[in-house]
Amino acid sequence: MLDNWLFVGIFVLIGAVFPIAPILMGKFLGPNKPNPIKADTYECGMETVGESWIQFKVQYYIFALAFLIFDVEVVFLFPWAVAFDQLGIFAVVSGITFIIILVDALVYAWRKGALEWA
Amino acid sequence: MDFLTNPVDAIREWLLGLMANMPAPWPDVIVNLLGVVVVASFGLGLVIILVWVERKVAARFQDRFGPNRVGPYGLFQTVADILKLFTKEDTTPDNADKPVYNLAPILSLFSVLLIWAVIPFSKDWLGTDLNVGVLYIVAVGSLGALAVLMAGWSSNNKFALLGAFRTVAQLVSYEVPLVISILIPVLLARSMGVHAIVDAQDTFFGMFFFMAPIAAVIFFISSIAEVGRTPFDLLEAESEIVAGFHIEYSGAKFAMIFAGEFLHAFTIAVLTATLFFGGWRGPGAEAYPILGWVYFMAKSLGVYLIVSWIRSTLPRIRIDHMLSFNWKYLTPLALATLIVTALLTKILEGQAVWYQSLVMFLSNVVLFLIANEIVKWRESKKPGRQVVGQPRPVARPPAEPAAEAEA
Amino acid sequence: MIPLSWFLIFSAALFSIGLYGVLARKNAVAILMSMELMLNAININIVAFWRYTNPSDSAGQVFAVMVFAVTAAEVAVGLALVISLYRRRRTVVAEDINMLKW
Amino acid sequence: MDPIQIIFIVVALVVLAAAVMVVTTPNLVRAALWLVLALFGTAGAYVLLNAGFIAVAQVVIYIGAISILMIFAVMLTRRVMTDSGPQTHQTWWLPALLSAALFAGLVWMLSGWSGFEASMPAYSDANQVVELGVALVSPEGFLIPFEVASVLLSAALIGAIYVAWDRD
Repeated sequence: MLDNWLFVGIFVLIGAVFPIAPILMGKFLGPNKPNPIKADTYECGMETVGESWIQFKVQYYIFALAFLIFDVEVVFLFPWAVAFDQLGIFAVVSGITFIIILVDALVYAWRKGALEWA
Repeated sequence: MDFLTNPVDAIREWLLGLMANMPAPWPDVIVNLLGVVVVASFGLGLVIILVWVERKVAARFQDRFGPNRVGPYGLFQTVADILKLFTKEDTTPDNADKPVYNLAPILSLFSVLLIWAVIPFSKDWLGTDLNVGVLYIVAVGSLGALAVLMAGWSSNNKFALLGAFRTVAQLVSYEVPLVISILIPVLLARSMGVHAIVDAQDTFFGMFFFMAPIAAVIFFISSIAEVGRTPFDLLEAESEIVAGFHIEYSGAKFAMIFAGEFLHAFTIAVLTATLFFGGWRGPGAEAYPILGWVYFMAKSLGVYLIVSWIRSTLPRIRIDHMLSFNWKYLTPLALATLIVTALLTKILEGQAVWYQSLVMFLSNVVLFLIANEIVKWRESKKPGRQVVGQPRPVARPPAEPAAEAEA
Repeated sequence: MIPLSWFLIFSAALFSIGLYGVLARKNAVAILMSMELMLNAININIVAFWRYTNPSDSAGQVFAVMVFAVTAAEVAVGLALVISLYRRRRTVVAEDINMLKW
Repeated sequence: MDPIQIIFIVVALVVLAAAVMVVTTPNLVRAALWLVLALFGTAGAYVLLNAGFIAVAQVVIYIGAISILMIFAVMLTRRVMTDSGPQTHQTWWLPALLSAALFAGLVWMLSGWSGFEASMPAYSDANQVVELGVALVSPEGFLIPFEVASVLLSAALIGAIYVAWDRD
C-alpha cells in the first residue's frame, strides 16, 4: 500500500541529499581559482576545434529503438510471470506467442544488418 | 526482541515505543526517515571499504602488495583519497551547460543509491517490500543511463559526448538481456517483490541458480556490462576517448560519479546473490536475523570477488564484438531460456523441488550446448579473414636524415 | 483523501499544455515531446477513473499498459521518420516538410 | 488538508511547471530533460492512485527508454546544437488561446458531471500485478489486445528500422 511507497518517497528526497552534501563540502574545502585556460574544454591538450555538439550516426538510435521495444515487451511479460500460478497451459502458450512475435522483429533487424556496428 | 540476535527490530521497537504519544503519521515518517538514512549511509560507507578491497584484490592478481601504508593493511588509504578529492578544485568548463553539468553526478549516485531501498538484508530487515520490487530496480537503474547522457552532453566536449553515446548504446543494449533474465526468477517465484523472491528459495536446491543457471550467468554478464567494468569498460577507454563521459569532472563531483560506479558494482553482486543465491537464506537465518545478514554479506562479497577477478583477468572487448555478443547471443539465448523455463515450470508444477531443479538444470545445460553448436556452425560458415600472405607496412628507421639529426 | 476532480483538472491542464506545444512548436521532435505530455494526461485520466470507479476490475490498468505500448510504437516510428526526413531534407521544422503538397 | 493532499499538490505543480518548460524551452535537450521531470512526477501521481505497477512501468518505459530515444533523435537531427531563432511560430498566441479555452471548457464540462467530486473507494493493491497478469492473458480478458500489442510493437520496430536505416 501507500506506506511502502512512503519509504521510497523519503528515499527520493534524502537520497538526493547524500550526493549533494559532499559536492557542497568540496566547494568549501577546495580552492577556487578559475582561469580561462583551466576552464577550457579538455581535449588531450589540443586546441578545441569546432562545436562539440555535432551529429552522430543513426546506429545509436537503432540500439535505443530495439531497447525501447523490448522494454515494453518486458513490462507486458512481468504481470504474466507473476500470475503464473493462476494461468492454464493456454495462457502460458499465449505468453510464449507474444515473445515469438517479437523475436520476428529481432530477426528482421538481424537480417537487415541493423545490429552490426559500423 | 533480543538485541544481539536481531538489533534492527529491537531498535525499531524501542523507537516506536519512545514516540508512542505522537500524532498519527509522524512516528512512521520518522522511523522511515531514519531507515533511509541508515540504508543510504550503509551503502556509501561500504564504498570506502570496497575501494580498498578492490585495490587489494587487483594487487594480488598482479603480484603486488596494494595499499599498505596508511593504517593497518592500508585500510585508511581510501579515506585519505577521499579527503584529497574533496580538497581538489572543482572546475567547470566555460562552455558547459552548467545546471545540467552539476546535476549529472548527483543523479548518477542517486540512481544507484535508490536501488538499496528494496534490498532485503535479512529476514524483515529491508527498506520496503514493494510488490513491484524487481521492476523498481530496473526502473531506477535506467536513470543511470540518463545521468551519463547528461554528463556527456553538458560537458560540451567531443570526447565526453562520444563517450556518453557509446556508454548509453552499451547500457541500453545490455539492459535487454538483463531484464529478460530478471523475468526468470520472477517467474519461478511468482512474485516481483524482492523479499518474496528470497522467500521462494527456501531450500538449498531451491536456489534459483540451480533452476536457471543460464539466466544467472546472463544476468551476471549483462550487469557487469551495465556497470561498465572490464571487459566491458569501453566507456572509459583511455586510448580512444580519453576518459569517457566524465572527462571534464574533477574534485567532489568526480568523486560522486566514481562512488556511484563502485556502489553499482557491489549492487550487482548483491542483486545476483539475492535473486539467484537465496540472499540472506542459510541455516539458522530464520531464527537469528543477524546470521542472515552475515550470509547476505558473505554471498554478496563472494560474487563481488568474482567481479574483481574478472576485472583483473580479462582484456577489453572491441565495441562491435561487444554489441554483437549482446544482440546475437545473449538476447536470443535469454529469450529461449525464458520460453523453456515457462513451459517446464508449468509442466513440473507440484513436483518435488529437487526434481524440478534437476530437470531445469539439465534443460539449461542442453540449451547452452545447442546455443554453442549454433554459434560454432555460424562461425564455420563465415569466410575466414586472411592474415598471412599480404605485405604489411613495417616501421623502419629512416636511413639518411636520422643520422644527420644525430650528428 | 484526494477527490477525483483534482486528478481530472490536473490531467486537463497537462493535456492543454501539451496541445499548446503541438500547435506552437516548430521542431518536429519538440512536437513529439508535447504529444508525450498529452498521452500522459490521458493515461492519468484512465488510471484515475479506474481507481475511483471500479478498482477491483483490472481493465483500467490494462488500458494504461496498452497506452504505453502505443506510445512506444508512436515514438519509435515518429522519431525514425524525423531522422529520415532530416537526412533527405536537412530540416526538422514541421512547416518546411511539405512533400505531400501538390 | 491532510498530508496526501499536500503531496498531490506539490507533485502536480512540479509536473505542470516542467510541462510548461518542455513546450517553451528553446534548447531541445533541456526540453527533453524537463520532459523527464514531468514524466517522473506523473509516476508519482500514479503512486498516489495506488497504481504501483503503472508507476514503475512509466519510469522504465518513459524515462529509461523514450527520453533517451528523444535525446538521441535531437542529436541526430542537427549540425549545430545551439538553437538559433525562435522555436515557436509567430502566431504562438493563437494555440495558447486555444489551449486555454480547451482547459476552461474541460473544467466547465467536468464540473457539471455528477461523479466529479467522487472519493476513493477502499482498495488493496496486494494482488494488483497478479490480477493484471490474469486479465492480460486470459481469453475472457484481454488476450487479443495483448497479442495485438505484440504485433504492434514488432511492426513498430521493423517499420522504424526500415525508415531510419539508410545503408544497403
